[in-house]
Amino acid sequence: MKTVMVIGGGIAGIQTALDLAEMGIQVHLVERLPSIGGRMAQLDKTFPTNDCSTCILSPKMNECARHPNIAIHTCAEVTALDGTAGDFTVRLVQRPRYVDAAKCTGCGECTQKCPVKVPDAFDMGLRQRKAIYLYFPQAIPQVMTIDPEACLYLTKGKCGNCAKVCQAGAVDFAQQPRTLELHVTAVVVATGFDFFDPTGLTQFGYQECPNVITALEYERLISASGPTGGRLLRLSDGQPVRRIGFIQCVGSRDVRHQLFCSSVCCMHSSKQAVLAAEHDSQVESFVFFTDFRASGKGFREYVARAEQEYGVRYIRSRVARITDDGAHNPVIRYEDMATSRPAQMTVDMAVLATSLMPRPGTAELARVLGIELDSYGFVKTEPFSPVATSRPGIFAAGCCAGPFDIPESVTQASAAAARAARVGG
Amino acid sequence: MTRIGVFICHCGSNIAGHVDVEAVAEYARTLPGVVFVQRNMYTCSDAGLSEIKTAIVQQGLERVVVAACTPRTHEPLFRQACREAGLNPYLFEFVNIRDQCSWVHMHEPEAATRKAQDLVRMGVAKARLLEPLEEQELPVEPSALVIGGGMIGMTAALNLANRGFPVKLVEREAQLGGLLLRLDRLYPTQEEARPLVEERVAAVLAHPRIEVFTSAALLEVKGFVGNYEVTVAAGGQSHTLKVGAIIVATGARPLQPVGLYGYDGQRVITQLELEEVLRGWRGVGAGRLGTGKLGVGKLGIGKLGIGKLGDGGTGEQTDNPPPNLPIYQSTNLPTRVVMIQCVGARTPERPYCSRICCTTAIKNALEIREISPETEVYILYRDTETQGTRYEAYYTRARQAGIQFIRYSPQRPPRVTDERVVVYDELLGANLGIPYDLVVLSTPLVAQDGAQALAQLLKVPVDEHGFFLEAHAKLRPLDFATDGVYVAGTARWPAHLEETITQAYGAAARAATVLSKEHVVSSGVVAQVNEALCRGCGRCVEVCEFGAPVLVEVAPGVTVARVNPVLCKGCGACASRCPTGAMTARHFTDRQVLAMVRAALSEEMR
Amino acid sequence: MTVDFQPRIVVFACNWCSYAGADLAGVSRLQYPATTRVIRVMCSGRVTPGFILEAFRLGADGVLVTGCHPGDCHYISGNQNAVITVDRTTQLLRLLGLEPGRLRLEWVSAAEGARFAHVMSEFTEHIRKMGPTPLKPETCNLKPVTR
Amino acid sequence: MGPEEIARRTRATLCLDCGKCTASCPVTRVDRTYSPRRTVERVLLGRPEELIHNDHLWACLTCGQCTLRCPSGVDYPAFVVAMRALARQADVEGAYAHNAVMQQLMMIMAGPLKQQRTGWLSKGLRTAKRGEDFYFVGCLPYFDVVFADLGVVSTTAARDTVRLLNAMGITPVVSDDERCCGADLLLNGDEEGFRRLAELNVQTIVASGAQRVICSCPECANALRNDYPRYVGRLPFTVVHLTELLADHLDLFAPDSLDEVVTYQDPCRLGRYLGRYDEPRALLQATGVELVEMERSRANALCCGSAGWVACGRCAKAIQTERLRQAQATGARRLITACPKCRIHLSCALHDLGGEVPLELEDITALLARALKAKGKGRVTNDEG
Repeated sequence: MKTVMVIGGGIAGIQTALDLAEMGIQVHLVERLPSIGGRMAQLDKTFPTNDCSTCILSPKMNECARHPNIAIHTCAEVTALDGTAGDFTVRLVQRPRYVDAAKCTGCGECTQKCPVKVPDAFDMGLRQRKAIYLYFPQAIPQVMTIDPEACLYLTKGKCGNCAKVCQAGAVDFAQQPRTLELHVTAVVVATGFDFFDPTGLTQFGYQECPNVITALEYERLISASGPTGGRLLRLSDGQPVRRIGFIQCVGSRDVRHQLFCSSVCCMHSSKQAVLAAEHDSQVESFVFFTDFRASGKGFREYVARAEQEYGVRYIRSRVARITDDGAHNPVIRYEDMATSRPAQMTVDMAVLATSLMPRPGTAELARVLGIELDSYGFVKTEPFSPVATSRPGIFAAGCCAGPFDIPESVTQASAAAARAARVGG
Repeated sequence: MTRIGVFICHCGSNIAGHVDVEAVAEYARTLPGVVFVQRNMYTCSDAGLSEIKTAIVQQGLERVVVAACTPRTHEPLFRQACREAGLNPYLFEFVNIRDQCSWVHMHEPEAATRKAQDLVRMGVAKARLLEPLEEQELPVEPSALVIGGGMIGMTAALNLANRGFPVKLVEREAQLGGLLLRLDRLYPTQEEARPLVEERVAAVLAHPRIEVFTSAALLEVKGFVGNYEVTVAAGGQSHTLKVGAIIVATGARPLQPVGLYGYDGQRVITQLELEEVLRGWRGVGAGRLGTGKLGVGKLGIGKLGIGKLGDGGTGEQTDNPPPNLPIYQSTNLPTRVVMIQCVGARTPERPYCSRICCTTAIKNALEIREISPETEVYILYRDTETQGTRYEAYYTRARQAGIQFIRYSPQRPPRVTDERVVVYDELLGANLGIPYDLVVLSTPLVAQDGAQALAQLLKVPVDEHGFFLEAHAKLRPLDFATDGVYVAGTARWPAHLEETITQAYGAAARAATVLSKEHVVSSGVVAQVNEALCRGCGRCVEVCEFGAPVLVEVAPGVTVARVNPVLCKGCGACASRCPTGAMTARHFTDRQVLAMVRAALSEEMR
Repeated sequence: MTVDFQPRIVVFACNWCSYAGADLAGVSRLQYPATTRVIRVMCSGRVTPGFILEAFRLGADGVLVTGCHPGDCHYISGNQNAVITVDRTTQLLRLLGLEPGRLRLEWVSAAEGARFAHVMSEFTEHIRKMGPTPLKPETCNLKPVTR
Repeated sequence: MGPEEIARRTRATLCLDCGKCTASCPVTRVDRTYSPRRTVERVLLGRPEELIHNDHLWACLTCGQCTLRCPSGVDYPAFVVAMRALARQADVEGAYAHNAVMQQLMMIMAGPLKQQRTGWLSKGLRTAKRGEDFYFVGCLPYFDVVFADLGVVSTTAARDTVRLLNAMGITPVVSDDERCCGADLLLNGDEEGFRRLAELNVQTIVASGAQRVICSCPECANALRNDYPRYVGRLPFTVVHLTELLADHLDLFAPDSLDEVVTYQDPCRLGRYLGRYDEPRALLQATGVELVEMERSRANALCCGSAGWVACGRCAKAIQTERLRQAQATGARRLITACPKCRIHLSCALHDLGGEVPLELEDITALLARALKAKGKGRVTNDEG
């Protein structure tokens, strides 16, 4: 019986799992967080169709939850792998949710009564959540989780409101980490990426000027289901945004940080500018870029529309510095290529297109799985044997192997399914 | 009268906290046909589900209505419960009194309760008219057709064949290999192209489960997912193939820049022509694989083998390249080579970026420098399209190798004179005149001439540039809206070799999801035709995006629509477009929806 | 019009976007008036002029057709059919002498819980201003069309 | 009215079982399982519920061909319509066309709404609020919306009618308060709805002070003249069809103004019901057109294949196709209709045939308006409003 372990429940992992399951192959879908969905769940809309991300993602998430051939293991991480292609033994450690997933109906009664508030990671800390919480509204599984660092009962032995109000009796403070051992014929790594943290880069005034934010923060800001209900407001004073600067290559194509190009920023910044215009046609957007890379299907047409229909302006120049004018307005300093003279522009919000990075855990996971990384810390694959890692029987799909956009990740996911399905007889 | 059971969920206090569930239950009892009403703390819990099953059996329920949360997450659960108790799962109706009552009217319990009662009444009204629906099963032919015998088609074919599925591989040319056969080296590894292709060709030809048709033409495609019947003309006769899935891997061709930048095939040539030249310089004869045919005159720009018996592969070319090629004397190496990017691309008539030209130029530039380190190479570009890790590094490597990159803007494009290429350097803000021995034009990949015809055969769409149009740009890049047909490689869009190989595997996986099943199963929620009422006007065929309804002649001069339940997605557009009422959207029939409308507005129940 | 007039509004919602948007409004506990009754259809393209007119004939004060944003349709182009349907029906309402403003087509995505709630509140207010429909079941033939 | 009563009143009890009806029925020629005789038989044998639950109840076009030939003078259409009313009481209805939108409109018109249905009026047309003559337009403005995708503009007939009336020196009343005549509701067995529409229309007409109602739609004319009295009593006004009126004014048309070959579709209501075969023909000839008759014409004319916006399926299409082929066979390039519904049904079939039959359909009013002698007032301005 072929069984494949897919590590990572983002769109790549979901697609691999669904393809394999539809081939009649058993799948263990392992997710570190309390819900599958990954980065795509945090996006508002997606280029070049401006499709609502949730609309197209959540049916696939539900499909995973429903599929008889897919077992989802959330809050779980791989700690050991032995054996060879066709016959791997994997050890998983599953952190306690402190909620019995079988009993919890996701009704949310508990969150109403929980007294603790902490920044919501899913919303990039732009909103507060409770210590017992649903990772996000469309979370799969639709099950609550208790944050052990924040929970009063788990930290101080006080409160326990959630347990009191839960008619399903699902709260279980006694839960302990579980270890699972799985036998699988192949493994697909789809652990995705992390965004470069621009905090260190004082040149862009991130965290000095409250209206300099990262692309992902912007994504949550503009999302209809986000902290502002999709209203585009300045973090400093809650005023509507009128002028936005989109700064490309923050951390990318830079010998001091990432040598590589993050592939998706030119397009997702264009999309974010278009969304701004869709929210309020008065908003002016400026995209500062080095080389404008838009070679995907329909991308150039999209950018043309952004320019002509939405009045997005593209400025070929690498931004040197962003400062705060004292009124929390970011001042963007760059070279005006036409005159070769320094120029500056004051906006009321600057959005940093930070590079897509290998996730922090990637090196450790690579060690556990015994696979090589490339010089950038992404999972290493070979150009003409795509999605294959250095270890037979283990494949990689999506942004764990480099910066890719969603269609490429989905394509790799299916490819990984095809190759994983081959392993073991 | 139909026996209806209503189950009302408290959802802890999520519903019960804001809606008077007792009152809702009492009201439900008064509704015609309702013979059993029960409240549950959590209807979706094991306890709740088993209570439903018990009631179905003990109360002889013929319909089940659950008033709880949302069908989008919980409907499968309750349908399963009905199925397990021997009730057709489509005799279940969901009423959402949580997301649409208790949670959104928390501060007006009376109104919320009244609304809950209305919604239950509406649900019961529909439930009364629900029909048992059957899910149809049709057997799947566990073999695949791959159209296109290039690297992509071969890779997909091998993966499927190795998984045990018989594969029919159709190639319009006389031999397998495709465009890659004409390449000298591959980026970013600079390895030779031939060995990679040869190895694939050998594997394909040797594979017991792959049947290869060369110089072949596709004549006809009939059927649907799992059950296609394809007619192929090859070797002077026609073959009928039964396959369950189809992969389109027909590739693309580079634009011939006739009339651009003084293209003459002599001193001004294309990147693809340069590949041949480089072989010459390296003294590598274009001999292996019997590639004598591979003169520049036949740069893979024949048209797809579609047409009458026998003419596969011999289609004439659309834009004829200049005569007596190839050209550049392999003896004297050039001192200066100028490459111009975006020739015929990112223009008004061809607004797209062809993705691979920058990396191709870099590759050939690096090769020139390797063969003849003295030669200066200039690349005149607009944007370097070298995204990601590999290609950005590749771009860096090119600059380290001393290749000159000069950016030009479309407002001031380069000019090619007899002695020099004149280009306005954006960054210098000045004109440069570069003397040259050879100018190489980077032209975009364009759709195969036969793509349109093939698309019509397969009943799948192409985009405005003639590339095949996938079902969804984001999440279904390799699927067509038509089930069972998939696309990979440059037939879809220009892509790096690495990406196209990935797509080949991906498409193989998508096809395998069909081929691995014994049956394709239709949902019960599909459209159905009352043939006595059908005029055969074809409006349903027009409106359907999935080719589910087709017109069939049932008697001389009498055509009616028939719906293939396997292809139908149950959206009901055909039913709303049908002029005679012959088309019914099952599970959302006019009667059922109208009954809900009526129940929403009037207490009186009919 | 007095505020205690509670409009009766029939809402057709497509399964994939708008109904999901309603769910999100619920999960997010966004409050809106209890004046609407949602009827789920697989696609906004399923809605016919007959459905809408039946609602008005039987005394609906307003009818909302909601679907996926253009380009988002789960069935590729179903929502384009909804545009035609609503446009035709609007013309018919004009002829019949019923304010066309009582019928509206709105796009609500699965991520737009807030938008769903807003549309419900805003349309309710809009209808409140227009006042009750002159049509009541008893004033027309009560016998409903069943097919 | 019970089944026996119906049988008696419609003379069905006198049926000789001769089968002439079946042999005459255009539906039977397509659907061999359908027989008017057996339909009657069922009821006579005391098994009305069998008929009520059988689709055959809705198959009848009420074209009247059988009745015209029946040796016992059985009024089969009246029989069917009455039985449909019974069926409706038992919650059984036919398969309505166009998602029942026409039925919805008719029933809503039976309500209190103040319609805005006279938007089709265009410059140069003389109409009044009160007066001797009431022009009963019918549902043409609604057809324009519902059948937009057929490319049929029905209100042209309304404008042309007013032009013709003006040319006769008549300034007709045109009212927003006019309702659907209700004929189709009656055909669907909805007597209640029909009665309400009849009452409202009579009120409107009386209120306008009109002595005479002029209809351009034969269905309206027949409903008002023959059905209204049965439901709302004697009418305080007379009802005429436009062609009846125009027949006395042939001099309005220049004898040689039109030089083309046309053929003419006798509408069931104008022909077999109102017995007007000669007037439309006289009018056509007055314009100079050459009229060539179809294989079946006048009392034998073939129905346009659909009535009451119900059961408009395969059978309807077959009949319509046959009729169009007959028209094509005459070699005429235009098929002239005198009923807006015939025009719609036949256009629909033309659309289905996808250009197979190269025919143009034109309403008789349009043709006549084209042939009007140019006079100062009411001149032909060929605007579509």
